Amino acid sequence: MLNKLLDGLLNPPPPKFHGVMGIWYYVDDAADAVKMLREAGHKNLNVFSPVPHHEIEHALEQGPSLVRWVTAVGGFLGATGGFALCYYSISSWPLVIGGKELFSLPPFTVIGYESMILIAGLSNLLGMLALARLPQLKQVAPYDPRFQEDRIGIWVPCDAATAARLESMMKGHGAEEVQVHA
Amino acid sequence: MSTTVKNLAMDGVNDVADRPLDQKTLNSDVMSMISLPGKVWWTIFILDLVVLGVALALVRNLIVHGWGVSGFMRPVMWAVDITNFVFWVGIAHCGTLVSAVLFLFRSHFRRAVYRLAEAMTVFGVLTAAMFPAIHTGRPWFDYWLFPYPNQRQLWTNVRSPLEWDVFAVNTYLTVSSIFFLVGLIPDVAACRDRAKHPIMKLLYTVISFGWTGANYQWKHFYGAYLFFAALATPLVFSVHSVVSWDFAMAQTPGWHSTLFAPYFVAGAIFSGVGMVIFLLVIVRKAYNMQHIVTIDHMEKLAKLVLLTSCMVGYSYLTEFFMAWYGPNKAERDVFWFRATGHYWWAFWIMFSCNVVFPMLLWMKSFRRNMTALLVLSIFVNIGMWFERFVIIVTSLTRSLNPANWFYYKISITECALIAGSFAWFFMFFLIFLRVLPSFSIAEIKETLPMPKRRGH
Amino acid sequence: MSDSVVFNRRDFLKLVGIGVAGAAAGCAKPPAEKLIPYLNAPEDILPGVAYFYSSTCRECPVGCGIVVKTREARAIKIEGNPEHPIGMGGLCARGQAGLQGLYDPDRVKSPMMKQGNAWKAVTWDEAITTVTAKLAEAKGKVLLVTGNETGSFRSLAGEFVAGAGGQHVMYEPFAYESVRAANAKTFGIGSVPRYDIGAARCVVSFGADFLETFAAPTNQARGFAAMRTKHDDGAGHFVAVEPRLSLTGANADEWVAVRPGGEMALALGMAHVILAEGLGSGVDAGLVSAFTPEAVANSTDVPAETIQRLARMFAKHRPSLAIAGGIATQSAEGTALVAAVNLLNFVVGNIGATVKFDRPLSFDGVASFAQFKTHIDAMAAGDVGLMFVHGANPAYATPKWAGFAAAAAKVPFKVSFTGVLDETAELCDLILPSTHALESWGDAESAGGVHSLQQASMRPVTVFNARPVGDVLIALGKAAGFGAAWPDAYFDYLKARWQPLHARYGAGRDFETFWLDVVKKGGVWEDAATPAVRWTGAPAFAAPQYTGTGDFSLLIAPSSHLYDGRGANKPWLQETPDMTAKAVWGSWAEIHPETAAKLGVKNGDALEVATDAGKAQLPAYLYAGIRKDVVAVSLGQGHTAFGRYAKDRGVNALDFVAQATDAASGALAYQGSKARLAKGTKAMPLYLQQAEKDQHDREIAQVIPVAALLAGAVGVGHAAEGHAVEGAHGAAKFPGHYPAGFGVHEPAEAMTRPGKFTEPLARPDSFQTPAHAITAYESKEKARSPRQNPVDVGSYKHAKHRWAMSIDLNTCTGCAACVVACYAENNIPVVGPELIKKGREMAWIRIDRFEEKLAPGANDVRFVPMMCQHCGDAPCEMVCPVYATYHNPEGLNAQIYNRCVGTRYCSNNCPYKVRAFNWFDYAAPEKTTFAFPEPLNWQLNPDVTVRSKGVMEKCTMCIQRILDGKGHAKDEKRELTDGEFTTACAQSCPTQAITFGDLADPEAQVHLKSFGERRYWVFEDLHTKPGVTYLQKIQRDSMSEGHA
Amino acid sequence: MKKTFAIVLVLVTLVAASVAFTQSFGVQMGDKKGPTQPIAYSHETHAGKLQMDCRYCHYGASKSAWVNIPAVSTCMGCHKIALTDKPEIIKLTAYYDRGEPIPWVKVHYLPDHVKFNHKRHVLAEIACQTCHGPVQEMAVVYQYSSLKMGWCVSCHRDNLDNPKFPATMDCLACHH
Repeated sequence: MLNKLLDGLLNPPPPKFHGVMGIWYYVDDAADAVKMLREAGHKNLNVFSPVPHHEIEHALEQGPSLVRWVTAVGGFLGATGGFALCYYSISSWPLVIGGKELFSLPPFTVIGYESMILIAGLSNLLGMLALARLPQLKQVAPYDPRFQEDRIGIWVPCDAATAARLESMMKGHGAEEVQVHA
Repeated sequence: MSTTVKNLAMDGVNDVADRPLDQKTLNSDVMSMISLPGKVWWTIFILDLVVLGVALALVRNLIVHGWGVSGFMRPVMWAVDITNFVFWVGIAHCGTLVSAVLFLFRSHFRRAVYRLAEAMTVFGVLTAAMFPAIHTGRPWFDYWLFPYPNQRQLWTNVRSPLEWDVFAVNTYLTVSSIFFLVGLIPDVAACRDRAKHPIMKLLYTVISFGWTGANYQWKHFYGAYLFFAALATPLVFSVHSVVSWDFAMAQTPGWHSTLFAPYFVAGAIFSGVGMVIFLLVIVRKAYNMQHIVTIDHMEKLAKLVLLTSCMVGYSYLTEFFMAWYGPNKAERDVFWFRATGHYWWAFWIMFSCNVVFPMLLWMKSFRRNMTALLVLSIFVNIGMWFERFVIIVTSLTRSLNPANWFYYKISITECALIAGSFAWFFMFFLIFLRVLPSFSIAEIKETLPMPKRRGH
Repeated sequence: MSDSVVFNRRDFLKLVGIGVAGAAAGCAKPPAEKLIPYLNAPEDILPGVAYFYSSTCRECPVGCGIVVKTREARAIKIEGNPEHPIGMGGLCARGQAGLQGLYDPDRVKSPMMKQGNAWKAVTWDEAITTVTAKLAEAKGKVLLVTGNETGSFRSLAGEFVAGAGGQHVMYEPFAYESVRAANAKTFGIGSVPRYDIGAARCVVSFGADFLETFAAPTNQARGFAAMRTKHDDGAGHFVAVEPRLSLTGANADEWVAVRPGGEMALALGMAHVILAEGLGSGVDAGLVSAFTPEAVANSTDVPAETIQRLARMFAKHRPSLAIAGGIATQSAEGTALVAAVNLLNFVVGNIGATVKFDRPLSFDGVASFAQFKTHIDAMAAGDVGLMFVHGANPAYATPKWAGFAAAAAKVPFKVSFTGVLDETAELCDLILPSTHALESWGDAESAGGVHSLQQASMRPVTVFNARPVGDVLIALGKAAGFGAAWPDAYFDYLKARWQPLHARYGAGRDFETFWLDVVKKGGVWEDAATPAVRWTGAPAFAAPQYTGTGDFSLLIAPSSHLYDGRGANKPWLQETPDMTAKAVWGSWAEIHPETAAKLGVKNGDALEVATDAGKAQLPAYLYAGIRKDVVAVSLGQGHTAFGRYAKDRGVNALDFVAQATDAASGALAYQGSKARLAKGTKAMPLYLQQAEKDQHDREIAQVIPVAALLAGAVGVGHAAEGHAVEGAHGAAKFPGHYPAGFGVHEPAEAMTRPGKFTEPLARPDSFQTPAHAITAYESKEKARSPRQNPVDVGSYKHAKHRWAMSIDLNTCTGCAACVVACYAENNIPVVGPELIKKGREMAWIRIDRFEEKLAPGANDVRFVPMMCQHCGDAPCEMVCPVYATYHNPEGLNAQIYNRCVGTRYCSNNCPYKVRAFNWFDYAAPEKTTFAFPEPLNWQLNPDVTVRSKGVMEKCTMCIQRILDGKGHAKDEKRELTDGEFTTACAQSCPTQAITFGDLADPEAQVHLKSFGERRYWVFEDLHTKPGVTYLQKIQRDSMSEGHA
Repeated sequence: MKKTFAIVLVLVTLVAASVAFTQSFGVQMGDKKGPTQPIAYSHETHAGKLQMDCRYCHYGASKSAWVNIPAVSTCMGCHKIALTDKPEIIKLTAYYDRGEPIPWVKVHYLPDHVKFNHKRHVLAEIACQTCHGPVQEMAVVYQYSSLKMGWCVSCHRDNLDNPKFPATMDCLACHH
C-alpha cells in the first residue's frame, strides 16, 4: 500500500521531451561533440556527467559561478549582525561585569566572526541551490542512471525536423548511442 | 560480514574483493556497503542502544535530582561533563580539517577518507553539543543562553567566554552539517538511481535534491564547495580556540594561559585523526575497501598524527617550563600536583598516550601496520580524553585557596555520561555506514584515469 | 525560577491571622490561594515589617541580653542586645542557634504519659490531675531538678518545693565549683569573678577556654579584642598554658605545653620567681618556696628559663591577668590550681584591677557535682517520691558511674518539663512540654546587679501544645492546695517580683512606665559595689593525682558549639565546624601525629580510647597542637535521644571520665583520667570541612610583626611600592593598585597610646578615592565614561555608595558566631555531614583556619573569615553567560538566583572559592534533601529568596538589610548615616572584628579601616580589587618577655 | 497542489512565530474576569461610588513592603450599623461572630523570587490604579497588569532619570 503510494510519488509518468540525447563513453569525444554542436548553433544544450570534466567545461565556455557573491554578501550581513547584536544587547541594559569596558572590540569580534561564518555558510548553500536550480522537481531532459556511473550525456532540445540531422552528427562524433525524442 | 548480505537497495552488487577500479565498479563497490546489515552489525547496534538507554536513565536522574548525584563539589565544579564536551568537539575537528583544509591544499589523499571524517565531525558535534546542555544546574532554562527577544528585556552576556561557545559550537554544528550534506548530493543521486526499496529511494531522492549531474549543476556545486571549504577552515581553528578560551579566559592557575588556543587546536586534530584512523582501519577491513582506502592513505593520516603529537608534546613541555620559569607560585603548585599529586596516574596516562607512544610512528613499518595503527589510535583517544580531564580537574582541585581543597571522586553518573557519549556517537555512525555512501564516489572518480579515445 | 516555596507563608498567616500576597510557586499560576486576614487588626503588627523585642538568652547559664527580630509575629533572628553589659551586642554561635531550639521539629507536641515503653498523648487537665495526685503521695519527698536559675523562677521553685515538701537542686555540668571554692578559700568570696581582660596588658591562661565556654565568653571576647589591639611596649601579649591548644589557645602568641595537671605548679613557680625577684609581694614567700623554677620544670616539662621569662613578663606588664578556669580546673586539684593562680594574680596586684568581684557571675547556689551525687544516692535509696526535671539533662550530663539512670528507676514517678525528648525525659513517666525561652516570660540575674528580663517575643508556636513551666508549677501548686498565694499566671508572679527592683531603680517612674522601659531595654543593671579583697590564705598545694592506668592523659573539653551537649539538637551548631579540627557532625579524638605514627593510625582512622570508666572507638584527628602524651575528646555528642539531629552521633566523652572528684570543691574531675590508646577496628567517618590547614605561602592570612608596625610610616611607605615589610613570613604586602604612601599617617604618638588602633585612623592628606570605590566625588563626565570608571555608567548613574567590609584578623578569635548568624539571616540550608565531607557546604561565610606554626613555644594559628569579597573586578562576573552575576551600582557583586542557569563557571573562576552551588533541592519538601522540616521553615527570613536546585548562591552583604536601611533613610528624607545598619555577621561578631559600611564615605569606619594601616587584600596580585579589606594580625615576638 | 501546500506552511509558521513573539513580550491577552470571592465585596461600590481612599482599608500600602488585606473588624467598623440587612453583610457578620477570618481568594500573582515593595512605590506617588487598574470600576477585582518582568522594567526604564523619584534598573532591587 505504502509502497504503491511511494512508487507513484517516486516514479511519475515520464514527461514528454523534444530533442536528442547522445550518450558518450570517451571524454574527449564528448568534448568535441559539445564544441561541434555549439558551433552548429545549438547553444542551449545540456551535458550530464558523473564527474565534471575540464575539457567539456572548456567546450561549454562556462564562466565562474556567481555563488561567491551571494556568500560574500551573506558574510558581510552576518558580521554586521553579530556586532549589532553585541552593541544592542549591552546598550539596552548596561550591566558592568568584572569592571570591564561595556563596549569592547575583542569579545564582539568573536561573536561577529562566528555569526559571519554562520550566515555566510547558509547563504552559500542557498546561493548554490538557487543557481544550480536545486531541488529540481521536474526533469529538463530525459535522464539516464548511467550518468551517475561512467557515461556522459549530451541533450539538445530541438524539433523533429532537426532531430535526424543531430543524430547523425552525434553518431559521427563517437556517440555510443543516440536517443531521439520527438 | 557483507558476504552474507541479502541485497535490497542495489541490484547485482556482490561482495567486492581487491581489484582495480574503474568508474562503474567504484559505484558498485562503495554502494555495496549500503545494504541490510548482518548479525554482527545488529549485535553491535543493539549493545550500543542498551548502553545509551542506561546512560539516558542516569541523565534523567541527574536532571530530576540535580547535579548532586554526580561526584562534583567545590572546588571541582566541572569535571567529566566538560571533559566530554571538549573531547568530542576535538574529535569533530579533524573531519572538517581533512575535508576543508586539505581540499584547499589540493592534497588528493583526502578524497578517499573525507566522507567518513565529515560524518564523524557531524556526529561528534552532535555528541559534544549535548554536554553544555545537560551540564547546567537547570537544563530546562538552557534557552536563556541564546540571545532572543523576550518579555524580560534581558539579553545574554556577549562578553562571557561561555556565550562565545554558544555561538561557536552552534555555528560549527550548522556549517559542518551543511558541508557534509552538500558533499553527499552527487553520491546520493547515484544511490537513488540504484535504490530499489521505495523508502530508501524516497530518502535518497530527498537528499539528492533531484541531482542529475548536469553541467550547470556541477559548475555551481564546485563553486559553492570551494567556499564551504574556505569558510570551514577558519571556523575549525576559531571554534576550538573559543573552546580553549573557556579555560584560558579564567584566572584559575593551570587554565590561565595564552598557549591554550593553538595547543587545543593541535590536540583536537590529533585526537580527531586518531579517531578517523580507528574508524577507517575497521571499516576498510570489515567492508573490504582496501582498494579504495589504500595503505598509502592510512600512512599519510598516520604522519598527520605524528605531527600533531609532536605539537601537543611541545605544548605540554612549554606549560611546565612556564610554570617553573614564571613567578606564579600557585601555577607552579598546580603543575607539580599534576605530575605527582593525587591524579598523577591521569597525567601519566595522558603523557604516555599522547607523546610517548605516537613516537613509534617515526617507523615506516609501524605506520603501514594496520593493527598497530588501530591500537595506537585507541591509545591516542584515551590519552586525549585524559588530557582534558587533567586540565580541568587537577587545575580546579588545586584552586587558589587551600582552605577548600577537596578531591574529586568520579561517580556512576559520570561513567554513564562517558559511556553514553560513545554510544550516542556510534549509534549515528553505525546507521550512517549502512545508509549513506561512506566514501565519496564523485571525488574518488576524479582521481581515476578518464577514458579517452586519443590515448593519454 | 521554579523554586518551590519552602516556607508556606499561609501557615504562619493562619498562626497570626495576617493576610498578605502569598507566595506563588514559580511563574505558573498556582491553584487559587486563600488569603487569611486578621480577625481583629492589631495596631502594632503590620505584615512585612520587622519588630524587635529585647529578651535574655537561655542557651547557657550566663544569660546575655538579646534582641529577637520577628516578622509577622514569628521570631526569625536573634541578635545581641547592645545595651546589655554582658553580651554588649555580640552573641555567640550558641545564642544565635537558640532559634532552632524554638522551631525544633522534634519538640514534644503535647503532654505525654509513658505506658510501658510507649508514649501516649494526654490532655493538660489529665496530666495536671495525675501530677497533683502524685504530689499528695510524695509529700515531703519531692525533688525538683533544674539548670542554673537566677531569677524569679528560682524563687517560685523554692516556694513550690517548700509547699510540696522537698528540695530544689540546680545542676550544671560546668558549675565552676573549683573557682568558687578557691575564691572562697583565698579571698572569702565564693563566686566566679569578672575577668576584665580589656584592662589587662598581658594575659596568661591556665587552661581556661575563656573564648569558648568558660564564664561569659562573649563578654570576655570583647575584652580580649581590646587587649590584643594594644601593642605598644610589648603589651597585648597572650600566653596559653595548656596540654592541648584549644581554640582560645590558638589565639595565643605562645603555647606552653604543660604536662596535664602541671598548671598549678607552673603558676606557683611563676609566683616563686616574682616573689624571689621582688617583682611582687603580698603573700608569704614560704607558701611557694618549694616551687623553684627547676623543681617546677621537672614536674611540668616547662624549661626553667621559660618559667622565669613568663614570670617577669607577667610582673612587668601590669595590670596583667592570669585566668584559671574551664577545662583545666575541672580536675581533682582544680581548687588548688585556681588558688595558685589567684595567688599569682594577687602578688602582682591584679585582684581588683583585672580580676573583679563587682559583677560576679551568678553561679551561687548551683549544686556541685558532689552535692548532686548525694541527691542521686537519695533517689537510689528511695528517698525521692516524685521528681521534676526542667532545663537539665543529668541522664546525659553525668558519668555512667554516677548511676543516675539506675537511681531514677527507683523514683516512683518522674515528670519532665523538657521541650525535646532528651535522655532524662526518656527516663520519666510524664512529659509536660514547656514553651521555649523565646515564647515565655522570665528573668535572670545574669551577673551581680545585672537584672535581665526575658520577654516572650512571640506567641507559642501553634504546632506544639506546650505551656510555660512557671504556669504549670503554679497550676500544680494551686491544685495541690499550697499555692493559694500565687497569682494565676507566672507572668504576674514575675511582674510582682520586679516591684522591689522598681523601688530601687524606679527613679520616680510609676511601675508601669518602669516596666515598659525595662521590657524595651531588656532589663536594668547597676554597677555593683566592688568588695574589698584580702588574701585569706591558700589551700594545700598537692601534686596532681591521676586515676587509672595508661600511657596517655585524657583531656575532655566542652565543645565551643555544643557546650555540654545541649546544643547538639541544633543543625546549625552541628554544621558549623569545630574551629580546632574543622570537623562537623560528630566526635573525634585528637592525638599528636607522632603518637599516631607510633600507633599506625592515619587521619580519620578509628582509634580505641580506653579508661577505667569505659572505652569507645572514635576517628582520630592528627593535631600537632597537643602533647604527645595526651589524647583529647570534646563533649557534646553521643546522645541516645534528644531529636534527629543529636541522636546517635559520635561518642559521649563523659563515658571516659574516671570516678574522681575534687575534694575541695566537689567538682567532677573531667581531667586526670589515664587513657590507653589502640588502633581501632570499625571505621568511623571524620567529617572535615577544611582538610588543608597550610596556606602554601598564598598569603591569605597575613601578619605584621610588631616591629614593622611600630616602624609605621617607614614600613607602610616602601610597602606602598609593593615590597614586603621585612619581618616574619607572610608579613605585610601592600597593594599595588593604591598610590604610593597611601593611607600613611603619623605613627609617632599613635604608637605610644594604648588602644590607638581600636580607634578610627585619621584620613590622610594623600587621600585619593580608591579605584574601585563608587566615585561620588568624581566629575559627572568622568563618572559617565566607562573608560574612566567602569562602575558608574548606564543605569548606574544614581550610584552613591560602595558597600564594603573590613575584617581585623588581629581580633578575630575564630568563634564562628558570624557563620551561624549568616545561616540564620540568609536561609542557608543545612546539608549534613556526608555532603560537607564531599566539599558541598552551603555556608556563605566560613572561617578558614591556617596553622603556620603549631608547636610548643611561639604560636601562629590564623583565622580568616572568608566570604564573597565583592570584587570591583570580579572574575566571576565576566564569565556568566546570562548576567546572573554582575556588578551592582553600589559596588556589590550581585547574584540573581532566578536568572542563574547553573553553569558553575563563576565558582570555577572565583579565586576565593566562596560561591555555594545548590547540588540538590534543599528547598523542596518532597525531596529527601529537604533542609527545613516543619516547623524549622518558620524561621526562614521572608526577605530572602529560598534558593532552588541548580543555582549558585553566595554572600550578598545582606542586601535585604541594605535595602531596608536605605528605605528608612528615604522615608525620613535623609542621607544614610554610617553604622545605622550592618550585616548579620558584623552584628553578631563578639569582638567587632568585622566592620561593614560605605567605602565611598570618607568618614565611615569601614573606609578609615580599609585605608588605614595593616590593611591588605587577599590575592591582591590578581587585581580583583576586593570590597573586603583585611587587617593583618599583629605578630608578637613571644620569646622576649613580651618585648616588641 | 505543491504551491498551495507551501503557502499554507509559510502562513502557519508566520502565525505561530508572531503569537510566540507577542506572548514573549507579555502582551495582555488575558481575561478580564476575577475569581469569585467568598463575599461579593465590590470595590466599585466602596472605592468608586463611596469614594473611599484605598488606604482606608489597605493601610499597610504606604507603611510596609506588603499590603494588608483588611481585617474583618475593619469591615465591621461600618457594617455593624450600615446595611446590616443585606445578604452579603449578613454573611460578613456571620464570619465575624464565628470569630473566623474570611478566606479571600488571591487575585494578583508574583513569583516568590520577586521582592516587590509596595511602600516604596506608593510613597513615590504612584497611583494604585497604575498597576491595579481602575479598581474603582471593578465589581469583581481581576489582575489588570501582566505583572511580568518586562512590564515592571519598562516603567523603571522610563523613570530612570525621574528627578523626584529616580527608578533603578539594578536587579538586586527586586531579586535577592
